[in-house]
Amino acid sequence: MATPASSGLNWPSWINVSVRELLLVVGVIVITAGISIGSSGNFWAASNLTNLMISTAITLVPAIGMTVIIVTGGIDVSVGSMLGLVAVAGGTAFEYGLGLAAATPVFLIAGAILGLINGALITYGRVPPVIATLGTLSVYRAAAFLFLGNHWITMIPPSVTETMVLTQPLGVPVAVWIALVLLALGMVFLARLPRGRHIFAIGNNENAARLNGIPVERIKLAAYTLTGVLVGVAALMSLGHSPMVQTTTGTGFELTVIAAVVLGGTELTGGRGSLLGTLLGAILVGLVQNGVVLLHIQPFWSGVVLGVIILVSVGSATVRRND
Amino acid sequence: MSRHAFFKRWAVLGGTTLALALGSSATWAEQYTVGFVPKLVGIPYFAAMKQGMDKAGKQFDMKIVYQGPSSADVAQQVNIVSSLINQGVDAIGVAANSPTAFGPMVKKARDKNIVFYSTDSQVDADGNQLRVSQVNDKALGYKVIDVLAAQLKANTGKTSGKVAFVSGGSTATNLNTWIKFMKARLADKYPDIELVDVQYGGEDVTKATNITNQLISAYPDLDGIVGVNTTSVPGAAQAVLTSGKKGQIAVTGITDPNTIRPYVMNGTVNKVVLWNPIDLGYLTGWGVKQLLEGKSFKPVNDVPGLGKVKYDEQTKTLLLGPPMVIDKSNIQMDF
Amino acid sequence: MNRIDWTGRAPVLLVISLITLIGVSIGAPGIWSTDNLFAMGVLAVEIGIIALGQTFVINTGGIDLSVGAIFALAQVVMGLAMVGGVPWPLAVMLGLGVGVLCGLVNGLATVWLRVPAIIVTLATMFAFSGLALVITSGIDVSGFPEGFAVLGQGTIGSVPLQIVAIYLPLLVLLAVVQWRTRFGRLVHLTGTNTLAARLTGIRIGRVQIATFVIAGGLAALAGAINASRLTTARPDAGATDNLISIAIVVLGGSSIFGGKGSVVGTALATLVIALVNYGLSFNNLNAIYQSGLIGLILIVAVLMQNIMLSIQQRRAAAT
Amino acid sequence: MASFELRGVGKRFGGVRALDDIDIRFESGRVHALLGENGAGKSTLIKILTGAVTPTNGEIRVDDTTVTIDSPRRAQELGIAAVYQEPTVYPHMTVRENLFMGQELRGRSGMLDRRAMTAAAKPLLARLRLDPSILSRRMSSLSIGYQQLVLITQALLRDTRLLIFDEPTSILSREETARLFEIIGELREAGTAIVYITHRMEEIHQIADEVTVLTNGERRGTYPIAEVSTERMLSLMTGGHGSARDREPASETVQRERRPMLEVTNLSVAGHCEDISWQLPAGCITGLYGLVGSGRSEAALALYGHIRPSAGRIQLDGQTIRPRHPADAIKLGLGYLPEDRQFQGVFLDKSLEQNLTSNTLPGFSNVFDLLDLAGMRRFTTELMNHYNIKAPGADTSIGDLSGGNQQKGLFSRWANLPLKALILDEPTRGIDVGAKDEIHRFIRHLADRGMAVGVISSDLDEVLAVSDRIIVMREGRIADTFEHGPHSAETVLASAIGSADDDNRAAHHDTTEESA
Repeated sequence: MATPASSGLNWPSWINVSVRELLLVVGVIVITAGISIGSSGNFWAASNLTNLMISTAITLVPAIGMTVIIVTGGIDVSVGSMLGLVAVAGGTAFEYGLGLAAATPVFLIAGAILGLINGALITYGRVPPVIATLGTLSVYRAAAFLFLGNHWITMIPPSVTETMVLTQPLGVPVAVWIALVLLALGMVFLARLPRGRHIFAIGNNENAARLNGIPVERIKLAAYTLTGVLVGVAALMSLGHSPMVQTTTGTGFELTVIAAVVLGGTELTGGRGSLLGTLLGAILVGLVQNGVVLLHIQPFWSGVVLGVIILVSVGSATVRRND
Repeated sequence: MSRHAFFKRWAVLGGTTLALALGSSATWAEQYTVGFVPKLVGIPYFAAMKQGMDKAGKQFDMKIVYQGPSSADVAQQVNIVSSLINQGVDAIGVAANSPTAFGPMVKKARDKNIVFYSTDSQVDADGNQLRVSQVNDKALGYKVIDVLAAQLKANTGKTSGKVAFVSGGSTATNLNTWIKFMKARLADKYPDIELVDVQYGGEDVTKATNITNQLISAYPDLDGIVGVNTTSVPGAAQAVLTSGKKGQIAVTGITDPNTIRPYVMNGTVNKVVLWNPIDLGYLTGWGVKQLLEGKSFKPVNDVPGLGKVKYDEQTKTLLLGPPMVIDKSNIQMDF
Repeated sequence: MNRIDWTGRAPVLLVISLITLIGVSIGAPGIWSTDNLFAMGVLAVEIGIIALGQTFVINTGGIDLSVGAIFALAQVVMGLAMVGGVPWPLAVMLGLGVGVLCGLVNGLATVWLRVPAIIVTLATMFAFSGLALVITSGIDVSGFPEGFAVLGQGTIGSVPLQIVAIYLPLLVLLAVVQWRTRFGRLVHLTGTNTLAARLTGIRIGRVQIATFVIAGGLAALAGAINASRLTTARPDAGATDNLISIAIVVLGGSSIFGGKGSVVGTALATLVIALVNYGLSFNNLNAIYQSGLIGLILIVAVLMQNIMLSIQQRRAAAT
Repeated sequence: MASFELRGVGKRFGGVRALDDIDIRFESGRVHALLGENGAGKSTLIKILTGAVTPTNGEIRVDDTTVTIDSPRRAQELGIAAVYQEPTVYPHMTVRENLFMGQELRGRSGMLDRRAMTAAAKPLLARLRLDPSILSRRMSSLSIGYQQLVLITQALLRDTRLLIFDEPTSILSREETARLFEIIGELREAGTAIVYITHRMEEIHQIADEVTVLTNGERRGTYPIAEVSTERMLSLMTGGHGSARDREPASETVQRERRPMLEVTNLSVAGHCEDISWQLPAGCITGLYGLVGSGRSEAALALYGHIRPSAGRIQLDGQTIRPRHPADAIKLGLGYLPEDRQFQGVFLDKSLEQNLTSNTLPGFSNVFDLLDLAGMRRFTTELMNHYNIKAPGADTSIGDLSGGNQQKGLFSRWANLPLKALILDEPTRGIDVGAKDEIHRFIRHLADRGMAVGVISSDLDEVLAVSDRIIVMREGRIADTFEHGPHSAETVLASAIGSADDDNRAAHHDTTEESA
């Protein structure tokens, strides 16, 4: 082979992955320490931790699906608009007087439908993932405008906030527990179940996967649909966090999610990635966005810092690869 | 894919385009057509303004064209204005996302004898023939601070403490003007109230919530938060609510009843300040009609349905009136 | 040859524009005036220039998510320079320099770090737009010298200057670069098969860096025209241009995987997008329908191409 | 007794007939060899059997029942598996995962049961003499030869009743090949039907029970192996225009002054080859023979500036060079034709003209970087004529050409440059006999022009046929150098595979220095 093969050391795969994750852990610790000192300890205020945890959870949940999609070699840039449209659907359900329990399926089903549309375009329509979801990014947003018009949904029942944010078993909000449970399920699924390994197989070598009888199209379709469902979950959480639906809800959210996954070491070329990394990536993104105000600086810096962190992170991965 | 499906796709696409195009085909009657470009569409505040303009349109026989960008983007606004000019409307107005970006468009409109006006958020250009202002910026800024001070006093028993502002877009002129006057009022009348930070959350309630949360953590002894635009007040209120500081941190600002209602009802927010955007739209409609008919404004005008409205000759500004305080008693207003 | 691929997306695009054209003209017959054409052109020029740069990046197999951020950063830099007293031509050069520099950063990071361009430019998108906000404290810059207005408001005869004096010459130049120069060849060869290109002695790194520099410089140029037209430089400008420029390039027949596409196709797609935007706007339809429709067109165009391909294959199989 | 039968099966791609009404029957307990040039329809046949393509017409019968194989999954269910020439693997996943992909063993909880999989794989690995420890290694850390063996293991693991080998030995060592034949023998005893596709006549006589010859999508005939001679098969296959094997080895006339042109001293590439020293004399073809994974290509790529050597000195025409990029190497007069045509060589949807001029563009551009398109066209047409590249025109996409014509195109790209030394990596891999002969002739012309030519090949026949001298590499080191003269295939092979004791290696190694 012409490309330099992996180093002669041949470490088992899990050690290789954990180097990246170790670096991320170090990054998280350093930034946390920096913010704690810079904010003279205010970082550790309960309300800040809750806020940080909730926003990380909102990023993390769709990022689980995004990791799966990226591992198959795809991408979904429409999650921001999806979140908006799902919130519109769910918010409308609330307006019709449905309670949290009754409205939850609306969020999940709406997410599933939108994800399914993405997946169908990509698998059966053979539209490249970036293009398909770039298209649905604007279509879903337009749909949200169409349904909502000039109206904002403000009458979200307080029970949403109550359940998602204010109920805190062991000091951790329910939304975060949900995210952690989903993450754990995802990790077990990806590492221990045949279907999970098939997802990696598709990203490694789609044709070989087909030859091995793996239903590539069905799995991809499922991955996009799953991401839609997870976006539904995130939409519900985000209504608990800030109970209002605007036509612009979720704008730019896709970038946060993709940044978290990329920071977590999942490679956009597919076939390699880890949910643990995604968790760390989501925390890192959350920290950066959280830190700026605590450090009493303008939020404009968060973009610069985030950009530099992504570059340093992927750059250090390259340096390690070369060693 | 079958041939049938092939044609169906075309039919759908073509149908959509045609339907969109035909559905709005303009009728060029002998009435004045007035264009209005809000900062952005899809938000209740400008929908309320549109309601008022439509009312004026019906009353004064004008056709109102309401068209705006999907985000508060001045480049998109300019594009829309350019299209309106070429459509040959009789008057064009904007609620400007940036005061300086319309200069060339104002000139172009004036060259074609199209009336140009601005409302809600003004345009800095010589050719701008009318500014319709919701309130005196100074009065509004002062009022908000007065409400805040009263609230602080109610909470802590004294008019002192630490406050923070959460604004919308950092580039929005009207918001920045109000912040300026709010700061001035603090310095003049309430030297014991310390402004610790000004942060920007855009037109996005989630961002406003996050930023307020962080403000609360960054300044553990914060006593009050002022939201400067419609989304930051509910965002701030939500953050105060979830951090369990209801009653400890005073939340007020500039927002509309529909948006803030849940927080007024649950007591997180007592009072906010606004004007009536429906009236603002109506006043704008009336003012434009006067210009179109070549009438000039008097220092005090009798506007049907609104009463006396002041006009400042020097800045060509119609002023709706004093700011309005919204609390539990009048929260049921629908805008 | 790198001509427009007439078996590909081009016919679909033509049909779409024809339908739009008919729909728009029925809706508002008044649209057929030179004023409207020029207004449409002015609208198309800025995103069109960005898309031209994006074409080169995509044709080498990359992608640039940061063009919108460069657009903003370059315009605020030149804006601040002008407000600070720098003569406007110099300030424009400075802005273009910033664009080129940003492109260089993108290119070097992509080549040196050997990381997919989409990640690098995602990072630099955050960084560049953050920088634009930081240096302006988030506030618009205005108050430019008279002369600067020529870029975005000048006319030649009655035709807007940026159409005849900037965009069209640029298009011709880049078309020549793409079809007739060695560099144009290298772009397409690199995009078709990067490894083969390297082994055949093409310095693919330099080609990639050059395309990012072109994209950066052109984004800055578009930023200058935009700032001149609006007499305002905004740190948050161009946020949607990243994705729209990619959509335009793909609509214009370029393969998102590289190696296929032409600037003329991109120009054609720009025209369609401008037509849809302006046409709907002229019919008083909200901007959100415009972007929704563009998304729809993008999906349908690629879908249609796939469907036509499979019909072709089936027909070929049947004979 | 299982049987797999095609009755009148045909396949068209567009207007092209890939396979024409084939009748063929594979039976359990028999090894059925398929013989044919590239494009003869062998791969289409495999694809039909494995469900990758559906036939346009005809009938497939398994155990005398008509079946439709519409998906790879269905093929698997019918017990059909294939081991392909190019390993189709999951590079970032472990060998265990590769082995069991799509057929994972689960524990009671439904989760993957690694221990059970290891247990199931171990006996098979042992049969292939593979160490069980490779189960946890990443596939990408294995050489291509190993990857191939893993794939054979994979086919064995599945309940396969019809096993297709698509030129499996082209990248295996002789030892591995012998092992494979043993395994094929065992499988045949156990009742598996085996289809064996190869170019190598000697292998057919070694293991096949019957042979079917295909040309142009048609079946030429099926013969019991005892009834058909190598010559007969060759003439059926080629329609009688001979093969590389029939050619005389290089003549003595070209052995002139032999000025060393490209000299490599103590070259190492981390993880691939170590301490390699050899030289390519001007006007001479040097065969670089070694098994895949012996570090040949990496050494060449390091010379060529594509990868960084970890140590060593390279001298071209007496001057020490240090190319950091292939472009540097070309400028210095050193060329390299890569081994993997599809991934490293061609620009697939681009025209012949774009492909053939890709490394001569500076010569066609003026100060404004403008290209002389007419000149390039002329140049391409000349190359096409000179190197007998059969294509409708210079505008034809290279992807539409046969493998042989593609390879001739790539070859012409290098042959026309004013190079001092050229290394050709597997210049005739996977192309038909006719084109192979032509390329061998062209290589000879290059040497006659005074160029130093190195031919890397794992095809011993090719090395013997084309080279003036042969360097043998083994496990990343130089094993032997054979100077011009009749080289017996036996000695060269023995050297490449190596004897058990490594002590000899140093002695072999010194040979290079002596010849320098």
